[in-house]
Amino acid sequence: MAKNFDEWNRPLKELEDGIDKLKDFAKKETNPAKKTDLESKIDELEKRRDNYIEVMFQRLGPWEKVLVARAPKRPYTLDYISAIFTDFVELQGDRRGFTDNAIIGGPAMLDGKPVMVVGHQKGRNIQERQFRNFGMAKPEGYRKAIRLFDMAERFRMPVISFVDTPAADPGVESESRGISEAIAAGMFKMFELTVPTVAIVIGEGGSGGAIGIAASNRVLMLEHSVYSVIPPEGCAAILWRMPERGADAATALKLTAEHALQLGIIDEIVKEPKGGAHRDPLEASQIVKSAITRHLAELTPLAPGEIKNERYEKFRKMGIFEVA
Amino acid sequence: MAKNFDEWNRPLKELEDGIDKLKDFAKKETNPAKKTDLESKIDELEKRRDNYIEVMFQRLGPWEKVLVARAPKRPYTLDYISAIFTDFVELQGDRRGFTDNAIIGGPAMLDGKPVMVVGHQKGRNIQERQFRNFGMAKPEGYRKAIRLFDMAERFRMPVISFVDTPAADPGVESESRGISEAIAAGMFKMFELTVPTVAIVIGEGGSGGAIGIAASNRVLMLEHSVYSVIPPEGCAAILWRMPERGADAATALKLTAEHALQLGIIDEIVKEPKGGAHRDPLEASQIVKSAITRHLAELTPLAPGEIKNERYEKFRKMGIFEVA
Amino acid sequence: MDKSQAFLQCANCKKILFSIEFEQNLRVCPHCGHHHRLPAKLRIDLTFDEGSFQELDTDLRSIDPLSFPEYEEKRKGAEAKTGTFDSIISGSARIDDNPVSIAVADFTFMGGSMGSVAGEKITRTLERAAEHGMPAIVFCASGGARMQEGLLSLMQMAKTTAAAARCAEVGVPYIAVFTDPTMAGVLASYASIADIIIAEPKALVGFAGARVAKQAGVSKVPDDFQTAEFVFKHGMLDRIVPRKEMRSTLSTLVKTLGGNLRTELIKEDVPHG
Amino acid sequence: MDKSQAFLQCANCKKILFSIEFEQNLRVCPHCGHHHRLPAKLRIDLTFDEGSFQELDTDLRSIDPLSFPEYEEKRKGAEAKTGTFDSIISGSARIDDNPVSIAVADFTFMGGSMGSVAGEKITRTLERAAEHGMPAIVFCASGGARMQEGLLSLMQMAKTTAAAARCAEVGVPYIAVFTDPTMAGVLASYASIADIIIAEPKALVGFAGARVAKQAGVSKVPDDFQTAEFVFKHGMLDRIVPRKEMRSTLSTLVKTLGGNLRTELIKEDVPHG
Ligand SMILES: [Zn+2]
Ligand SMILES: [Zn+2]
Repeated sequence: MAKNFDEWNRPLKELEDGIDKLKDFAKKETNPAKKTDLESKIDELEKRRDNYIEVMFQRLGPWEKVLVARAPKRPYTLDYISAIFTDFVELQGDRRGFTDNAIIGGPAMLDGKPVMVVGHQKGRNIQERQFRNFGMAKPEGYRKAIRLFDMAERFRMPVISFVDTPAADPGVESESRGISEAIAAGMFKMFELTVPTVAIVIGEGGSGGAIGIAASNRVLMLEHSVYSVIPPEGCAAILWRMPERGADAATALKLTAEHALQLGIIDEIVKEPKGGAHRDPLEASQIVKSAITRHLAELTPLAPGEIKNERYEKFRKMGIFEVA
Repeated sequence: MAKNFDEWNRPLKELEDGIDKLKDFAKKETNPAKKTDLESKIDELEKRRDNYIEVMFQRLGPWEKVLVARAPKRPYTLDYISAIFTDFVELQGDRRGFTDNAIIGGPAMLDGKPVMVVGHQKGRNIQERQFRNFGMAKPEGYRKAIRLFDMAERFRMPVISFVDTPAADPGVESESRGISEAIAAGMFKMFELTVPTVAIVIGEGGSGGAIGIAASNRVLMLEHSVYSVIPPEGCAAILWRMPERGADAATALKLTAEHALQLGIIDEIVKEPKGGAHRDPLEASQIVKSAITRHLAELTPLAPGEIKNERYEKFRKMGIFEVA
Repeated sequence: MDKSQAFLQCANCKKILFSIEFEQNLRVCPHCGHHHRLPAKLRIDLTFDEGSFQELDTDLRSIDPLSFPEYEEKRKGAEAKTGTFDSIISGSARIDDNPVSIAVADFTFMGGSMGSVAGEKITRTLERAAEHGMPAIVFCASGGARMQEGLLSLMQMAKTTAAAARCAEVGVPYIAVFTDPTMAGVLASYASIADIIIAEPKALVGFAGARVAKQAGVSKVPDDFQTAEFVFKHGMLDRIVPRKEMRSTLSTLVKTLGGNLRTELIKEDVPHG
Repeated sequence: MDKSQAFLQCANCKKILFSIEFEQNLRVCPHCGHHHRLPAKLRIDLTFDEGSFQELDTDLRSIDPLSFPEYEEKRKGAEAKTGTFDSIISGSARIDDNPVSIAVADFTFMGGSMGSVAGEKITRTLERAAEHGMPAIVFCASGGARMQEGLLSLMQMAKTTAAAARCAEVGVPYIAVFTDPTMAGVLASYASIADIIIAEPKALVGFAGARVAKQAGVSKVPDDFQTAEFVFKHGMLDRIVPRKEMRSTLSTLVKTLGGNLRTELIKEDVPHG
């Protein structure tokens, strides 16, 4: 089992590097016959690549989904925001003494209509990752989100949440400022809202850290994202005391979009471009945008009280048990 | 000018110590004639004492009011709570990472009816004073109060505030957690309430630190309490760069209950027992209780919206200016 | 601890205790004050008016929707050991004559973990409170969400929180009591958004379990980390209440905070015994 | 700084600046980026649509209700110096065509202190916003409450906060901009409870003025204490926005947050020019 995306993706990467090299040769080649030869070789390799991607992504296993969901080039919240909305102004601060950079948000326009956007934000390089605390929000992140939810309610703006976190921050600072309360209060506030709310899991939907901003009227998942009650490594550590058995835990946890849909947890699986969102972030954004606007269009005509009730009833039904 | 209450009170204290000594002698005295003699001496001194108190308290100057308001034996919030209410349960915590001991509060019963009580709390000895931060609340104090205000609104309980603080805490910690925001948010929340609110200044009504829990439908002041936009010493420091000219500043600031009533800031002056509340805390509590219940009785029949509007209109009128 | 024995040993201070004395002291060690865990039924007996408890939701049974490894066996084992069907007992009771909607967690049932059934019982407890205008009291004791039910467990966090929001909306007080331990997915949902939060002394209270935290690289922690005392100092609790004062504290709070309910909201069809 | 001179010196970096360049750069030092204070009228010109400002509340005059030592003289001096009657200019304007209710503080008038008149103008600004469904924008610059008006000044904190609560109640956005300095009674009232709070770089922002804090025994403070940057780090600001981006930032926020107002709430009798 591959440990991370890059390891898992290596064969494809090597194939593509090969194609790039041949293209370089072809560009420089002056002999027409050799050039044609190279070009047909490139064609063939590109077909092989497409085929490889086709096969590779046709039935990703749960652990492979985890790897793809964590892919370093996968589009993050700010990528979607810049592609989907206009007039985004990031707002900050919990107004209680702290700031957080793992949850971001602010008002924006979606096709000319005001919305409030909130989401986890990961970093791409080492400095960014540290700045974003690897997408693990502290209490102040959820408290900032709550402030934005309040504003959304006050100014009648729908709320769009982008979910992408391994988990909430588990450190001493977070415990001492009440990370549990912050997550619970995030959900609590979301259930009080009378404006439409739509959440989409774009990468990792990590446990309480995710649901704290995702108790929405509609919850969508990107095709290759994952949503889980516990990170697979943590589950493996508890179950078998072997964090390295994350792949087995991923299978047991049923953390894929297909499972979430079957279990009645999410409303829709949003297809990704061929080979995953990271291969075409702009196309991915357009698909995400159209899914969001479609769900908003369904919710917007409802009265405020109905919007709130619809959300309650949706979550009220969750759970599977027998009545003796 | 006396610097503090004990210095100002010394002549009275000496007189009373003398009376106590004579009483001791009288108790031990076996000779009936001498005993009678001592007793008449005591009588005379007690008359002198009563007369002294009468004169002393007939027209306390502003600075004397400051001294009395700060008297170490003056009843504090918890003294009033234990005398006026039953079933008080102190609630704590701002639910954001911090606790405060300079503002206390919780639900209680007032003549069998539920109320929410909030107030500043000072300490009487050095440990207590430090524990209570000299009655100077940090942001978490106001945030706890806001939590209690929220509960009062939710459970339809009138709010009673006891005001007794030199000022809000001005330290680095308080600045870094947003003491200004906390005070503003306290007032903001009070203006949102639709339950009756009554505040009473029992000692020092110190500036923003006071108004943060005193934006109430009715604001009362004990006869010898003070209420000021800035501590007199701070005012003197700014005006004359001489903090020791607090007495002059006290005069200039017009911080007595009489002035507050004249300026339309408060609704009623609550009389204190002869010689000040500290001479008879239980009687003081009974007077305070009857004032509170009287005002609550006026407010309780109003509809929630009226209660809120009445409060708005009351504060809306405050301010004195000319229209050209 | 086996009640049939005349003596037992305190797990905290290791001193030998007289069983009868220990029971009379509500299972609080008379030497060190350690609050030993209580079975749910005993907790109910000690807290609410005698004979007032009426259990509800007794027909709910967990199943194994994910076919999760060993879940069936573990749950069957817990059922056999505890004689109950899940980690929450719910119903109605009275405290000094005031009706309350209650739920009490049993840590001995799979670490008090919250799956679909526990979440449903908490939700119904809070919904009954909201509907009938009775204050809700929930005794928490849990390691967190039940990972064997995967996302379904995670969603119980949202569902129970939504029910708590209903209580708030209709003005019904909701009191949570944190007993040892109150952790993770339970702490991060219905437990932490109660109006009033009380803890028993020294109860373990925290978000990240030791193994998960270690996995995430958390190392040096304060001595009192994740104790009720730590959490109180950090503003997350209203009070730490010793067991012998718990009943009277809850009763007073029900009386004051629920004081305006009794005359206005309570309906005739309150489901209590 | 005297505009009539061709050159002037930056108070911060001491470098010599070309007056025309300095003005074109919105009085931000081209060398060190220091944001020099702006007179209220110039601020309005730089921020809102040309010619759109209509001043209101011009007939309010402070008096001396406490007969406070030297208040009359100080106020008369400030009037003579500034040519205005108090520390706040209020009215209506447009920003990229969207109507807004605005107030702008002038620090040169008695340190921007808030007495009865300033409090009344802020209150009317927020009330007009609430009544007519226009976003409110308030530029703050103040040392705090005006102690020469005693308790009347303290009550302006409550009054202005009440008006802000009205905006929140009817769903009208309220944006505060902290310019150098925003302190004490102003910070602890209407300034801090705006929906959106923006500051200019390096603006002094704090509760306790240096002399008051010293009097209270506060000594060692961090290097950036009470700067916009300190306050931002501590979660009290949404953004620090350089002067040249202020107009566009405010305009975008008015457009998004006020987006649903324009169609629903705005009435015909909006008092703008
Ligand atoms: Zn023991
Ligand atoms: Zn410069």
